[in-house]
Amino acid sequence: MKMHGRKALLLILASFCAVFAEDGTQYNMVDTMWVLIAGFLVFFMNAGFAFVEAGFCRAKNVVNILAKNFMVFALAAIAFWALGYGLMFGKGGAIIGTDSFLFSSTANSPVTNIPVFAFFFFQLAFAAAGCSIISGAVAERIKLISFIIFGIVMVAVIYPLTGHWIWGGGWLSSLGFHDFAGSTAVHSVGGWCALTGILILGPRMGKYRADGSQRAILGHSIPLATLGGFILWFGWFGFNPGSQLAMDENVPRIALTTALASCAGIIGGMAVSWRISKKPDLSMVINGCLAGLVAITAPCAVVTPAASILIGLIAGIIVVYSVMFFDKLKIDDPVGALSVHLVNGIWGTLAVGLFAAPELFGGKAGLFYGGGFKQLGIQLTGIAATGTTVFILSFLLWSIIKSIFGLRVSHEEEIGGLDVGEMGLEGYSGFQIFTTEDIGPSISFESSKTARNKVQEVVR
Amino acid sequence: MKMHGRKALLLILASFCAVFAEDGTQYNMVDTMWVLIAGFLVFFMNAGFAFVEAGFCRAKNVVNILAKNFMVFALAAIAFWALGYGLMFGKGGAIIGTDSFLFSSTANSPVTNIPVFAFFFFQLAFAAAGCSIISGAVAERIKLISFIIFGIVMVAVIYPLTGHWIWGGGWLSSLGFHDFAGSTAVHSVGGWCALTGILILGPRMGKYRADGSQRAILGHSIPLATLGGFILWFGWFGFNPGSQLAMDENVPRIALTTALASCAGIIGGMAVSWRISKKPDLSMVINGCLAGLVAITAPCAVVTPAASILIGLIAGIIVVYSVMFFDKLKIDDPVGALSVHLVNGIWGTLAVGLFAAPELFGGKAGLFYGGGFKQLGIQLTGIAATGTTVFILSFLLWSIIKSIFGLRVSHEEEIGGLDVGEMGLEGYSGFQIFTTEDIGPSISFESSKTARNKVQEVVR
Amino acid sequence: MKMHGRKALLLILASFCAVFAEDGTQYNMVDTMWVLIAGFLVFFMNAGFAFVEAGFCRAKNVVNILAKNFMVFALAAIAFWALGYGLMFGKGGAIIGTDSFLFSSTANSPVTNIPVFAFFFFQLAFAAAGCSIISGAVAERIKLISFIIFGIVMVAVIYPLTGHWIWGGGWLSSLGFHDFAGSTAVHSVGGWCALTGILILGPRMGKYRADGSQRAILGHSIPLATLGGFILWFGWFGFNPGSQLAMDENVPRIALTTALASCAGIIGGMAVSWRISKKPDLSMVINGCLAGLVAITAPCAVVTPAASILIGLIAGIIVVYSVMFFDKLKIDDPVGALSVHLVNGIWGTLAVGLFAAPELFGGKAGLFYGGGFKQLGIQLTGIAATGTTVFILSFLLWSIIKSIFGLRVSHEEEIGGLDVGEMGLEGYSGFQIFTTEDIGPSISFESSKTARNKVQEVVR
Amino acid sequence: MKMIVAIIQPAKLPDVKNALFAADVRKMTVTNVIGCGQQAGYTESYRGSVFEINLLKKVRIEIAVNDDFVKPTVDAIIKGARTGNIGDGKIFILDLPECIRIRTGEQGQDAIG
Amino acid sequence: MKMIVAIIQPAKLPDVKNALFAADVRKMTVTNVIGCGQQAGYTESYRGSVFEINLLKKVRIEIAVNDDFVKPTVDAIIKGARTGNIGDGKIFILDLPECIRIRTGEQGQDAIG
Amino acid sequence: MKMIVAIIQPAKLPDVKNALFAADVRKMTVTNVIGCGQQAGYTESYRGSVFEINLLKKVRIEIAVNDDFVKPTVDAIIKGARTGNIGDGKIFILDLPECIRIRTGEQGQDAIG
Ligand SMILES: Nc1ncnc2c1ncn2[C@@H]1O[C@H](COP(=O)(O)OP(=O)(O)O)[C@@H](O)[C@H]1O
Ligand SMILES: Nc1ncnc2c1ncn2[C@@H]1O[C@H](COP(=O)(O)OP(=O)(O)O)[C@@H](O)[C@H]1O
Ligand SMILES: Nc1ncnc2c1ncn2[C@@H]1O[C@H](COP(=O)(O)OP(=O)(O)O)[C@@H](O)[C@H]1O
Repeated sequence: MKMHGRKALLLILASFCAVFAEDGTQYNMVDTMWVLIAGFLVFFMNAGFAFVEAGFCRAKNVVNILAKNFMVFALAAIAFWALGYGLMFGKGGAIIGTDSFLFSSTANSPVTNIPVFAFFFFQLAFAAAGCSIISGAVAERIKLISFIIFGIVMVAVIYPLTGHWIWGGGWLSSLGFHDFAGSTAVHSVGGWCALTGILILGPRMGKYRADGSQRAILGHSIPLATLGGFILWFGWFGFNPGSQLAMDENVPRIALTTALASCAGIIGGMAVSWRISKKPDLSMVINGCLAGLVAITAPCAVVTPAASILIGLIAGIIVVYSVMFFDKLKIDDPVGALSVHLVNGIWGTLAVGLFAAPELFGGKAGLFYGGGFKQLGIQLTGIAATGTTVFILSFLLWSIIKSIFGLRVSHEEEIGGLDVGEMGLEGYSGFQIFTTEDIGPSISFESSKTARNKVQEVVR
Repeated sequence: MKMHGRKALLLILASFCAVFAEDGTQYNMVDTMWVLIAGFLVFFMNAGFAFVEAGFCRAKNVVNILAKNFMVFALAAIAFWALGYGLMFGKGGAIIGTDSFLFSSTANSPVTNIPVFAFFFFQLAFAAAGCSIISGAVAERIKLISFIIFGIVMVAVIYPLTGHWIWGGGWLSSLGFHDFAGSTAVHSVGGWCALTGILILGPRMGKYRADGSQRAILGHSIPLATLGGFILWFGWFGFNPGSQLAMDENVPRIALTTALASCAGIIGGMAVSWRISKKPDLSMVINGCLAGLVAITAPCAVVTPAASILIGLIAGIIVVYSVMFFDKLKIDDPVGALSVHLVNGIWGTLAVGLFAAPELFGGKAGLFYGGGFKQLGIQLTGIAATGTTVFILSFLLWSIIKSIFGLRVSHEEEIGGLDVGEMGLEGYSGFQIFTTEDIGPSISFESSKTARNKVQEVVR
Repeated sequence: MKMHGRKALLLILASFCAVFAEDGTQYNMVDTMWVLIAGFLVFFMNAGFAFVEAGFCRAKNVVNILAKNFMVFALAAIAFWALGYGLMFGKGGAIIGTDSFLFSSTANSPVTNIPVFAFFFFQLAFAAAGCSIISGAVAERIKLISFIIFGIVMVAVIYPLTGHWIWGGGWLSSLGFHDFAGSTAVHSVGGWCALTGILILGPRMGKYRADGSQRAILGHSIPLATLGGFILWFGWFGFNPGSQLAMDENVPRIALTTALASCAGIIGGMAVSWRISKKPDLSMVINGCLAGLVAITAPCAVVTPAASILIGLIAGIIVVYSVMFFDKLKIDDPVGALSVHLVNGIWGTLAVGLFAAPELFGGKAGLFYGGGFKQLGIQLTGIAATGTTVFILSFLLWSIIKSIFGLRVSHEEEIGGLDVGEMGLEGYSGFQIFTTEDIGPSISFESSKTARNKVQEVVR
Repeated sequence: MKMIVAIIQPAKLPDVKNALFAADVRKMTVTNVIGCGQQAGYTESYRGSVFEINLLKKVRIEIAVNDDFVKPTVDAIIKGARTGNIGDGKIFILDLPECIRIRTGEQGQDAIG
Repeated sequence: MKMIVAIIQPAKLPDVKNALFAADVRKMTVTNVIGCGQQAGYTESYRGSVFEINLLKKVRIEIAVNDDFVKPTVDAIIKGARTGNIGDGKIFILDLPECIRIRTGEQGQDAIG
Repeated sequence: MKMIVAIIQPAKLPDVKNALFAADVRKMTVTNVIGCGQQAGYTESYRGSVFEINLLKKVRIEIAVNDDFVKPTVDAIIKGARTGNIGDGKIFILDLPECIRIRTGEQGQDAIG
C-alpha cells in the first residue's frame, strides 16, 4: 500500500490505537482480536470435520470417527508445539525452520502486528485441520493407534516442511508462489496424505464387487453430515478472512469471495448430481460447498467476487466427477476427502494463476487477466513440489507404521464395527440399528437377472 | 448524537483509529469487524433454521428439509447479488432501487463507516434468513424444484421491494417507520410468503380428520430441533446487535434486550403450554424463545431492558395460542413458522409504537411512554402495506409456479417420504424407523368409543 | 501495569480511540466488542451442556434434559437480573452486595472500560453456566419443577453470595484469592450444589446392584455428547479469555493456556482410560477435555503455557479416577459433572497456588515458582470457605424443596422415562428404541456363574 | 386358537387397526420388518452411485384369536390393508395350541382376549 | 418341540432373562415390538394438541424348547414378568416340528439347546 | 405349507439372500432381533466400568413356503449363513395351515409365492 503525506500522518496517528506491551513492542489489538476470533472459528471446524465424517460413515463406526476428530486437535497441539511450529516458522533457510522449538513467548513470528501467542494459536488451529482431512478418507477400517501416530508425525514434520516453503519464508514463497489460506499448504497436503493412506489400506470390505462394480455404502446420518457441513462453512469465515492476520479493508472482500465461491460450489454440485442421478444428491451438495471453499482458499484475497463465483462453480462440478472417478479407480474414500481437499486444493491453487487480478495482487496478474503463464507456472511448480514431497513422505510414513503396528483392523472387527473393536463403546445405545449392509444398497444378483430388471419403478 | 466542544474534538481524534483505503475513503475497522462477525453469526442461523425444521419433521422427510436449508444461502446469494441488492439498496425513488445490480465494489451503500463489501455480506446473510422461514412452513409436501424457484424470486424481488421501503430509503422509512433489525422486513415478509404457500398447498395428508379435529404429527428428533433453537438463539446476537452496523455504546444494550426478550419468550411459552397441556411442551418452549427473538427484532434498539422482558413475554404467550389458532383454521404449519415469524413479526413491529423510549428513539416515544398513537399508526401503516404487498405478490408467484411445475408431490411420495421421492436418499441409513404414523399419535376410533374412554391413566 | 513517560503519553493518545457516551463516560469499544463476543460464546455453552448431558443420558429422558438446559438461561436471566447481580456486584461489604437490584443502566460495575450492559451480559452468561452443571448430575430422576426452583434460587442467591466474595470485592478477593474465570466461583459452586443434590436424590434405579457392584447405564448418543463437548470447548474460548474483560496483550496467552490445558486433559483422559479399560473411552476423553478446561479456568492468566499443559494433564488423569471413585461411593452422576466441575474446579484453584508465575501474577508466585505456601494457603481458604457455604446452603435448599414438592419422580416414571412422565413428549418419534436396559450392559447372573465365565472372547 | 400373522404396508397400519377395532379385535402385537416380495424396489443415489433398495419397509402384525374370530380378523385386515397394488402383503395363519395370560395365569381361550 | 413366544413389558426383560437362566434356559431371540391390548395408553402433547399413545412398547421373546422344558420355561417367564398389573403380557405356545442348527446341520432336539 | 424362521448373523444376510434367490426363493420378511445363545458376548467399557454385552444383534428371516420348497430353502439358508462358528444361528420350521394374499384374496399354495 503506497502512502503519501496526509494519509501517512493519519496512519501514524491511527497506530496509536494500540496497547503497548511491557517490552515496548506495539501490537494492534483490533488485529489481535480478529486473529483470535478467526482462530476460534477455525478451531470449531474440528467439530465440522467430525460430523461430516461421522454422518457419512456407518453407525457401527461412529464412535471411532468421532474420537479421532475429537482427539486430533490435542495431538496436533502437542506435536506442533514441540516441533512443528519451529520447523514451519522458525528462522532458517529456504527448506526448513531451525529454531523456535518448544514454542514459548520468544518464538519467531513472521508478523509483528499481533503477539506471537495469537499467531501461534491461529496456526495451531490450522495444523489440526490438515490432520482432520485424513481421518475421513481412511475411515471405517484403520487402526486407531496407527492413525494417531501418523497424525502426530504429520503435524510435527510433514505439514511444517511444505508449510515452511509456502508460508514460513521458504523457497516457494521466494519464488512468488501464492497460497493465501492454504489450498495447497493445508488441503492438498492433507489430501496427499489421505491418498497414500487409502492406497496402502485398500477399500472397505464390500465396497467393490468381484465384477468391478461398486456398491454404495450409505452414511448413517445425513443430518449429522449436514451439521458438519454447516459448521465447516461457518468456520471457513475464520479460515480465509482470518489468514489476512489483520483487520484491514481487504478482509470484507475476502469474506465475500469465500461466501460466493461456496455458494457457487453448492450450485455446481447440485446441478451435476441432479443431472447424473436425476436427484440432487445432498451428500454431493455438501461436498460441492466444501469444494468451493477449498478452491477459493488460495485465491480468495487476489480475485474479484465475480471470479470467485466461477472458481467455486468449477469446484462444485469437479468434485462430483472426481468422486466418481476415484470410485472407478477403486480408491475408496468414504467421505470424499480426496475430491474435496486434494483435487480442489490443486484447482484452487491453479486458480490463482488464472484469475489473480492485478489490482489485488500487487500488479501481478493471472492468465485471464493478462498476466500470461508466469504465475500459473509458479503455481504449478508449487503444486508439483509439494505433491511429490508429501506423497513420498506420507507413503513412507504409512509404510513404516504398517510394518510396526499394522494399519488395518481385522475382518471381524471391520464387519462388527470399529466401535466395538477399537473403542469398546457403541454410538447409539438402545437404538435398533441394522448392522447388515443389505438395508441400504441392494447387493447384485448375478444369478437372477430377472429380479434385477424388475427393480425400476418407484413404488410405495 | 449531539456533540459539543471537547467531546467533538475527542471524537475527531478517535476517528483516526481507522484504516484508509486507497481511494481515500476512511473506514472504521472496529465497526467493520463487528459487522463481519455479526454476519458470520447470522449466516450460521441457516444451520439453526435447518435443524429446527428438520427436528420438527418426520424422519422420512429429513434429507429434503436439510437440503432446502443447506442450499438456500447459495440461491439467495446469487439472486441477491444479481438483482436483489440493487432493488433494495440501489439509489432510486421511494419505491425501488434502480442501480447497483450485479453487485461490485462500486455499489451503493447506505453506510459509510464500513466497506460496501462488509455491508453486502451482512445483508446477504439477512436475505437468506428470510427465505429459510418459508421452508419450514411448507415442509413435508412441497416439490423441491418449486420451492427453489420461489426462493430465488422471493430473494431477488419480493424481499428487496419491501426491504427498500423500510431500509433502503423508501417511503416507509421517510414516514418514520421503525424496524430496526427486521421484525417486518425479514420475519413478517418471510411469514406472509409462508402463509400464501400453505394456503395454496393445503395441509399434509392426515393432519386433519374428516370430523375437523387435528392429529399431532410428531417431529422425529427433538434433540435436532433443540440444537436448531440454540443455534438460532446464538445467531440472533449477530442479527440484532449487528444491525447497528457499528460498534458503539448502544450495542451492549441491544444485545441485552435481545437476550431478555428471548428469556421472557421461553417463560411465556413454557407457562402457557404447561397450563394448557399439563406439561411444559419443549417444542413450544423453543417456539417461545424464537417468538421473543422475532418480537424484539424491531424494537431492540429503542426500548429499555424492562420493556424487552414484557415484549418477549407477550410473544411467548402469543405463539402458543397462535399455533393452536392456525390449527383450528386447518392452516398446517409443521414448525410453527407463521406463529413465530409472521404473528410475532407483527407484534414486534407494533411494540415499537407501544414501548419506544424517547431517550433511545431520538425524542419520539411509543404509546406507553407518552408518545400517543402517532408512531403506532406509522407502524400499522408499515405492517399493512408490507403485508398486503407481500401477500399478493407471493400468492401470485406461488400460483404461477403451481401452474407451470405443480407445487405438491404425489400422494405416494408424501406417504413414502420426500427423501425417497425427491432426494433419492434416506436420512438415517440402518436405523429402524417406523414410517407409519401410528407410532406417534393414535388415530381416532370413532367406531369404538369405549376403547377411547379407557385411555386415561398414564402407564409406563 | 506500570507506565512511564512516553508510554503513558501514547496510551493516553490511544485511549482516544473510543466512543463517548452521552454522560461523558468513555468506553473502549474494542474491549466492549470483545466482551460481547466472548459473552455470546459463553452463552452458546448452554448448547454444549445440553448435548453433553443429553448424549450421556438414555433416550427416554432426552427431552427432559434438553428442556432443562434450554430453559436454564431464561430462568437464570430473570433471577440474576432481579436479585443475583445486585448481591454479587452491588456495592456492599465484604459479605454481600446490597444495591443494583433489578438491574438497570445505573447499576454498579467493577469495570469502567466497558458499558455496564456489556458487563451484565457477560456475567449473565456465566450465571447460567453454573446452573447447567447441576442439571447433568441430577439427570434421569429429578422432578422438573423441583430442579427449576432450585436453579432459580441458586442463581439468585447462592452463586452471587460466594461470587461476591471472589469477584464482587468481598473478603476472599481482599485476601488475595485468585480465581480468574471461575474454577471455584462457577464450577465448584455448581459442583457442590450437584453433590448435595445427588446425595439427597440417591442413585438412578438399577445403577448399583444388591451386591454393591455397579452397572453401566449407557448414554444413548455418543455423537450428541461429542457435539456438546466440541461446543463447550469452543465456548470456553469466550469463558476464559473473555474474563480479562478487555482486549489486551494478555488475552492471546490466556487463549493459548486454555487450549493447551484442554489438549493435555484429552491426552490424560485418553491415556488413563486406555490403560484401565484397554480401550480409549471416548466418554472419558470428552470428560478429560472438559476437566482440563475447568482446571485452567482459575490459573489461565497467571501461568505459563508449559505449566498449563501440566495442569491440564493432571486434570485429565484425575477425572477418570474421580468418576470411578464416585461410583464406588455409589454417588451416581450420569454425566461426570462432579468429577469435571467440582473436583477439577478445586484442582484448578489449587493450581494457582502451585504454578502462578511471578511475572504474570504481579510479583506473587506459586509454590513451584518460589512463592512458598502463602498463595496456596489462600487458595485453600477460598476453596474451603466456598465449599462449606455452598454445601450447607444447597443441602438446605434441596431439603426444603424436597419437603414441599418432592425431588424424585415415581418409580414408574423413572422406568418409563421422564420424557413421557414429565414432558409428555418423546425425543425420537418413529425410531425403534429398546427401552429395556438389557440391551446395554448385561445384568449379573449370580445364579449362573458358568454362563458368566464364558463371556470373555470378543466376537462380532 | 390361531396365530394370525399379517405383513402389510406401513402406511396402512392405522386403517388396519381401525378395521380390527371395528371387528372388536383389540389386541395385537406390531413389529417393524423389512420385506422382499413381488413388489419392485426403488432407486436411491448416494455419492455418485445409483443403487436399488429391494428390501422394503413393512409392518408385521401378530394377532392371537379364538377360532371363531379368525374370519372376522382376516376380513378386517384385508379391508384395512388392500389397495390392490403389488406389495399389499400376506396373511399367515398358524395353529396356536396354547396361550397364557402372564398377569393371571389364565390359559387358553380365556387368556387370548 | 415347542416355540414359545412371550410378549412382556420392556422393563421386565432383565428379570425374565434371569429367571430363564436360573431355569437353565439360555437361548432366546428378542424383538422390539409395540403392542395393543387391555392396557390403557398414555397421553402426550405436542405443539398444542394432546393425543393418546395406545400402541405401547413391548418386548417379544421367542424361545424354542423341547417338550419337557415347556413348563419350566413358562414358569420362569411368568416369575420374571408378572407384576399383577394390566399389560404384563401373554405367552403363546406353538408346535415346532423341526429345528436345525446352521453351524452343524444337527436337527431336532439336539439342535435346539 | 411351512413357515421357516431362521436366526442368522446380520453380516450374512446378503449371502443368505443371494443363496435364496439362486434357489428361486424370492419372498421373505426380515426382522432385526437380538439373540442370546451359545455364542459368548463381548465387553465394552463406559465411564470407567467394564460390562458384557450378551444379547447380540441377529437377523430373523421368516419365509413361508410350499412343502416341496422346504428343503431347498433350508439348504440355501445354511449355504449362505454357515461359517462354522458358534453364533451361526438356527432354523425353525413351523406348520403353516393357511396363507392369504391380501391383494387378491388368493389362498393357500397360490398365495404363498
Ligand atoms: N412367502 C413369504 N414368506 C415371508 N414373507 C412374505 C412371503 N410373501 C410375501 N411376504 C411378505 O409380504 C410382503 C409383500 O409381498 P408382495 O409379494 O410384494 O405382495 P403381494 O401380496 O402383492 O404379492 C413382502 O415384502 C414380504 O415381507
Ligand atoms: N391376542 C393377542 N394377540 C397378539 N398380541 C397380544 C394378544 N393379547 C395380548 N397381546 C400382547 O400382549 C400385550 C399385553 O397385553 P394386555 O392385554 O395389556 O395384557 P394383560 O395380559 O395384562 O391383559 C399387548 O400389548 C400385546 O402386545
Ligand atoms: N432355542 C432357541 N430359541 C430361540 N432362539 C434361539 C434358540 N437357539 C438359538 N437361538 C437364536 O440363535 C442365535 C444363535 O445361537 P447360538 O447358540 O449362538 O448358535 P449356534 O447355532 O452356533 O449354537 C441366538 O443368538 C438366538 O437368537
